[in-house]
Amino acid sequence: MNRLRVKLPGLDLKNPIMPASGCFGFGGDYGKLYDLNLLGAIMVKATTLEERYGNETPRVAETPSGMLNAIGLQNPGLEDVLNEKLPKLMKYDLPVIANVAGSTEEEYIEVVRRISQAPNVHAIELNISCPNVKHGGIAFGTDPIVVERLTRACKDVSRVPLYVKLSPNVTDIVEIAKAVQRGGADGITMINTLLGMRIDVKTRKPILANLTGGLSGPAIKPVAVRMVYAVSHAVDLPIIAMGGIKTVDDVLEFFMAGASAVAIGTMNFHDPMILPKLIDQLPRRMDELGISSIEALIQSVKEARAHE
Amino acid sequence: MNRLRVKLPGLDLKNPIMPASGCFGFGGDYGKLYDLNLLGAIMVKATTLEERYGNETPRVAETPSGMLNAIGLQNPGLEDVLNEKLPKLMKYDLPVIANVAGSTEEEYIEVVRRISQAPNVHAIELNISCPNVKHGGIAFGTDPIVVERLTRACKDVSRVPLYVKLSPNVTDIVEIAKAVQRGGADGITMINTLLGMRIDVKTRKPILANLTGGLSGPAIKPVAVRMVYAVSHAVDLPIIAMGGIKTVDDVLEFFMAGASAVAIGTMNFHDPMILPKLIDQLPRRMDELGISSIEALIQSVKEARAHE
Amino acid sequence: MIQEKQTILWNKEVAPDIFELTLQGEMVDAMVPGQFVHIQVPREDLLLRRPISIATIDAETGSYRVLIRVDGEGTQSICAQHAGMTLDVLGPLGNGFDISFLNPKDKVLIVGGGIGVPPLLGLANLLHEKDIDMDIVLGFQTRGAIVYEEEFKRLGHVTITTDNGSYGIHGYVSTVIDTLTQPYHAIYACGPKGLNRYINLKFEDHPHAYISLEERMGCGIGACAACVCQKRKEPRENIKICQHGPVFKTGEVIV
Amino acid sequence: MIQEKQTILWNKEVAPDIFELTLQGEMVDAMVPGQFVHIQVPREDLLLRRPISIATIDAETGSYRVLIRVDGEGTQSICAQHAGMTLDVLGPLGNGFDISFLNPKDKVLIVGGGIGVPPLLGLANLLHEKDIDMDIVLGFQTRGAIVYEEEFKRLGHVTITTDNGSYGIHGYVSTVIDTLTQPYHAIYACGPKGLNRYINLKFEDHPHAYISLEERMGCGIGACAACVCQKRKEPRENIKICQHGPVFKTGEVIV
Ligand SMILES: Cc1cc2nc3c(=O)[nH]c(=O)nc-3n(C[C@H](O)[C@H](O)[C@H](O)COP(=O)(O)OP(=O)(O)OC[C@H]3O[C@@H](n4cnc5c(N)ncnc54)[C@H](O)[C@@H]3O)c2cc1C
Ligand SMILES: Cc1cc2nc3c(=O)[nH]c(=O)nc-3n(C[C@H](O)[C@H](O)[C@H](O)COP(=O)(O)OP(=O)(O)OC[C@H]3O[C@@H](n4cnc5c(N)ncnc54)[C@H](O)[C@@H]3O)c2cc1C
Ligand SMILES: Cc1cc2nc3c(=O)[nH]c(=O)nc-3n(C[C@H](O)[C@H](O)[C@H](O)COP(=O)(O)O)c2cc1C
Ligand SMILES: Cc1cc2nc3c(=O)[nH]c(=O)nc-3n(C[C@H](O)[C@H](O)[C@H](O)COP(=O)(O)O)c2cc1C
Ligand code: FES
Ligand code: FES
Repeated sequence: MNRLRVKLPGLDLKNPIMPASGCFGFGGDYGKLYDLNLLGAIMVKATTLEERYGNETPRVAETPSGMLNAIGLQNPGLEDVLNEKLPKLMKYDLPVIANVAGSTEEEYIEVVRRISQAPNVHAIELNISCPNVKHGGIAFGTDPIVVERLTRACKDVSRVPLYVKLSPNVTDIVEIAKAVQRGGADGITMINTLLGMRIDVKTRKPILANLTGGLSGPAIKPVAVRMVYAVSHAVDLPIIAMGGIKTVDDVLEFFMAGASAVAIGTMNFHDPMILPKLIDQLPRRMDELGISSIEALIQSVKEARAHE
Repeated sequence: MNRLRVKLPGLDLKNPIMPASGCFGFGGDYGKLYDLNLLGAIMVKATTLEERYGNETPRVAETPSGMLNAIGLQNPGLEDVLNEKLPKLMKYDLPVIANVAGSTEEEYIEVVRRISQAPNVHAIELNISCPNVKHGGIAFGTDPIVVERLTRACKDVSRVPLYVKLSPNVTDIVEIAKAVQRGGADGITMINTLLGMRIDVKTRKPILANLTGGLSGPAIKPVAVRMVYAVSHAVDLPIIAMGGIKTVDDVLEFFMAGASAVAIGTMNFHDPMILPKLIDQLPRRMDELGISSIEALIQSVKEARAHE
Repeated sequence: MIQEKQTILWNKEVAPDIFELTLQGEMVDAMVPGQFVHIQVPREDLLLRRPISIATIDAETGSYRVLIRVDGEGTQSICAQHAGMTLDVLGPLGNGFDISFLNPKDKVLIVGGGIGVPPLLGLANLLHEKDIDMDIVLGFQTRGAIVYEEEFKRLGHVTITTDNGSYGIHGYVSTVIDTLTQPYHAIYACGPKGLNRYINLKFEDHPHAYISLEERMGCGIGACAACVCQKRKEPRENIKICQHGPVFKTGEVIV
Repeated sequence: MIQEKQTILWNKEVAPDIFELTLQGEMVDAMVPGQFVHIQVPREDLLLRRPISIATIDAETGSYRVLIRVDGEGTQSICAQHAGMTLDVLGPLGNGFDISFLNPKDKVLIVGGGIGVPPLLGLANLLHEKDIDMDIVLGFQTRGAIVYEEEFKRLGHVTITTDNGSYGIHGYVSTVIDTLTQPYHAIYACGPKGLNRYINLKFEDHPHAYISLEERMGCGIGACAACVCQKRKEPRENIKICQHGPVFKTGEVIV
């Protein structure tokens, strides 16, 4: 028996650890550092209908235990992703979770419809929460009515299970999660980045060309844990959790908060070997903490809640 | 001329640096470490009408470049603050900013009315945003209509200028800031803590007895800077800014974001001498960056915006 | 109370994951046993200081010893510092043990558990100078975790218990203490919550029984209200352990 | 491309706030001049690695030199590490300078500015081995900031400029380059944005003119799209500096 195995809608994961969208491209050169088959899955960079050039540079800035990014959804567009990027990942035994973004409901629907037909795409991650896109991105993620409708529309056209990615930049994330559930999603991924800014005291101007950017990394972990905890109490959907994971204890902390799998973003930049390291360390730490399997842990968290 | 002097409603500050509410008690034993007269002002711990015992312990937890707290507004109540705590601060030449909290509008009004009459209270900081209080605290800070009404009601009874402290746990902080302005406040203080959680992987339970707590410290600085930047663009009130300040460059970053004074919370715990150190370092760093005075910096940031 | 950089004169792992550090600084002059220091973690991402009890005080060299158990990232980072390096220390903090009422030849019971043992050694040193008679009961999890046995043996009559029976008496300190009949002029205890709670109840009415408490701390100096415990008697009141403790009379607070 | 702990063999401040480090590691075998390494900051709260150009490569000892200017907290922390300590390094990254087309006695112009000078020394070493003739123009802010003058003098004809005229020719490198008439088989430049932009335009149509660019980076290996620059010609395209650069042909991208 594989103690690390987790089954989620559309995803039969050999382990519950994967790279987060946008932090791993479509594999980038990480495949030169280690065998990508080690990963539980791969969440690839957001795809839009047409090519996007993204924001001006600088696109990243450093913050205490975190970073800001304002990449701005740069991507080669749906056609290129379907014809070039996704086929390159076919050589791996690696379920792809396709991150989909758009400026209009129609764009979302079209991208979901077509990308969900790609042979190695096992699930969709609907990015309704990217804080760096001017055209509506933020509005999509913060209004429960819009979220529900968009979720349903995308679910209707998707050939594979649909996960919706939640933004933390809202007063009440539970309300959004409930809208996602009503819309018929198969799962939730959370959290995306917190809106932030850094100003260079020498130039007196924001460091990012886009002025603001998304805060990620360990700095936001407590916010992510709190939101995963709240959402997993309120809706009945599996959660793939992310937000500042750095250590194997962070991984387990998210499971205890209610997650069913985790993704790692920013820390790949700090330590490009972090994913294989965590996957390697996980069973040992589970032994120390008396956790027989990840599925058992997920189950026991659920049961503990039933008695709360 | 004092290069560090800043004049704000009710506050003629010898320098723009002060301790943030709840991180300095009513001076605590900091007065044993250095002369509190060095400070620009002091933001004291939240006062409620009756004594509050606060939450169970543990009340604090550590997070990457930050901490969580769930003190729960423990305070000896208005009478004791008026008769015992505030008089003890009389021996200093130190404007007191009294942080006021409550469970009901009536409680807020009563505390503001009476505490604003204390001789050394130069301003009120309305804490409508404490995330650790069950009774309504969070609702007060997130609904613009409630915020506007509460602000006006408190302003009406206050003998001294009224500052309202904003919560970052909202979808649109600018909307709240505008409500504060409409309510007639004299200034804004921001930000309070972000809602967060930590789970102990050994016990599988949240570390804080209160489950969730408020995240503070350098981790949240980019969120605070972004919000100060946004609010200072949208309303015409002076801002006393806080959120993760650790270095003299952080202090200046907040001025460049649009602040008119700053407060330091969490970092007092890390380095109890941080306030006098920053006050000491500020003029030197201003020299390096060609800043003649803090008032001039505030002015130049305003002017640069006029040309944006 | 001051904040200063202190030089590490000595750092040695004296038991698995337990390090003894000798620190040198000005504040040593003001220290009394039972007080603690608040040590900054030498890691930029960990902001909260770690409260650590003063074990023994050496006025002559202006140094003191602490015993630190590596429990998490902060204590690990502190214990990884080598002799010659410095630590940023705030202290001395808290009230310390009251011994003013004791006279030579008085009988005292000292009860320690695990990492609560170190501050009792400084206390025992002082009591020994005052020519006090000591019964010392120390509980540890296992044989490997035992510290300062020899030092204590020079100062009084020592009984060791281990939870797993690998050394001394099998069981908790209560196994021993429940058999003691001798009246003591004073009782001083420091250990895990269970031990403190036991002493707090057992010697509730003893006029000079003391326990030393632990709680997660922020400021360490009475400003943030992180570290409170509740008074036992009405009117209800919260007491700050960092400022009015960590040593309390039994029966004074709820453990 | 690998990630490894490298030992610091040498660390010295060679000019105010400019440190020369010699690092030893396996990846040295794979290095070519113009590539860079991505160095982890030895501070837990700073997550992003710092891209630093490989200056010179010593295959024999399996080591290479870098020159780092302390600009902020990260470079400060890196440069504060002593010889004997290790750094976590990812590399070698990027493409490096193309010299494959050059023949002995070819004439080459090398243009460096400030902290852009170091990678050109490694290049010049290689060109020297190939018996290439070099005109080397190096610009610095002031006399104090000059680095590697002696080393370059052994390899070619060196002209130094300083912005403030405190040494060599008063002015930017353009002051000198605008007076050069000799045709060069290749031109290699690395420096601040202004210098790169100047070379990019001045030698826009030169078939073998190269500039090395800088941009803020995340991953350093083509995954995050932080470090892009835009292709000069249509169709519009963004190129990742970390992966397809940092060396570009003039006229290829917009600086
Ligand atoms: C007055 C006092 C005296 C103490 N004396 C000693 C001593 O002499 N030797 C010794 O080894 N330990 C002592 N402790 C316990 C010691 O402070 C904790 O073990 C230590 O803070 C844990 O830090 P960490 O980095 O290992 O764990 P982490 O889990 O990384 O700590 C995270 C946060 O929780 C706090 N924390 C975790 N456990 C405790 C605890 N048991 N008590 C208080 N705070 C905690 C930490 O201070 C930190 O703020 C004392 C505690 C107090 C309150
Ligand atoms: C390909 C390449 C090669 C380089 N080679 C060298 C070299 O050989 N020697 C040298 O001294 N410097 C070199 N630099 C510049 C060096 O990377 C920056 O000076 C350094 O990253 C700044 O870090 P800091 O900690 O001093 O500043 P901080 O302000 O603390 O840096 C904060 C963040 O901004 C980034 N950043 C700040 N300035 C720059 C910059 N100019 N370029 C890229 N990122 C920046 C940092 O990497 C970090 O992510 C090179 C840059 C690139 C892109
Ligand atoms: C450089 C960068 C690019 C990102 N791009 C995307 C994206 O395209 N789509 C998306 O849904 N999230 C994107 N994210 C958010 C991450 O997937 C993740 O939700 C977030 O960074 C929190 O995880 P972390 O703290 O582990 O990085 C990006 C994050 C970073 C740092
Ligand atoms: C232990 C603690 C207690 C606090 N208590 C209060 C309070 O009573 N009232 C209030 O308005 N803010 C309170 N705050 C919030 C701070 O005043 C400040 O807004 C926040 O911590 C961000 O600043 P910092 O990052 O510098 O700590 C508290 C913060 C901490 C850490
Ligand atoms: S730790 Fe702040 S009051 Fe005790
Ligand atoms: S730094 Fe990530 S793509 Fe270049």
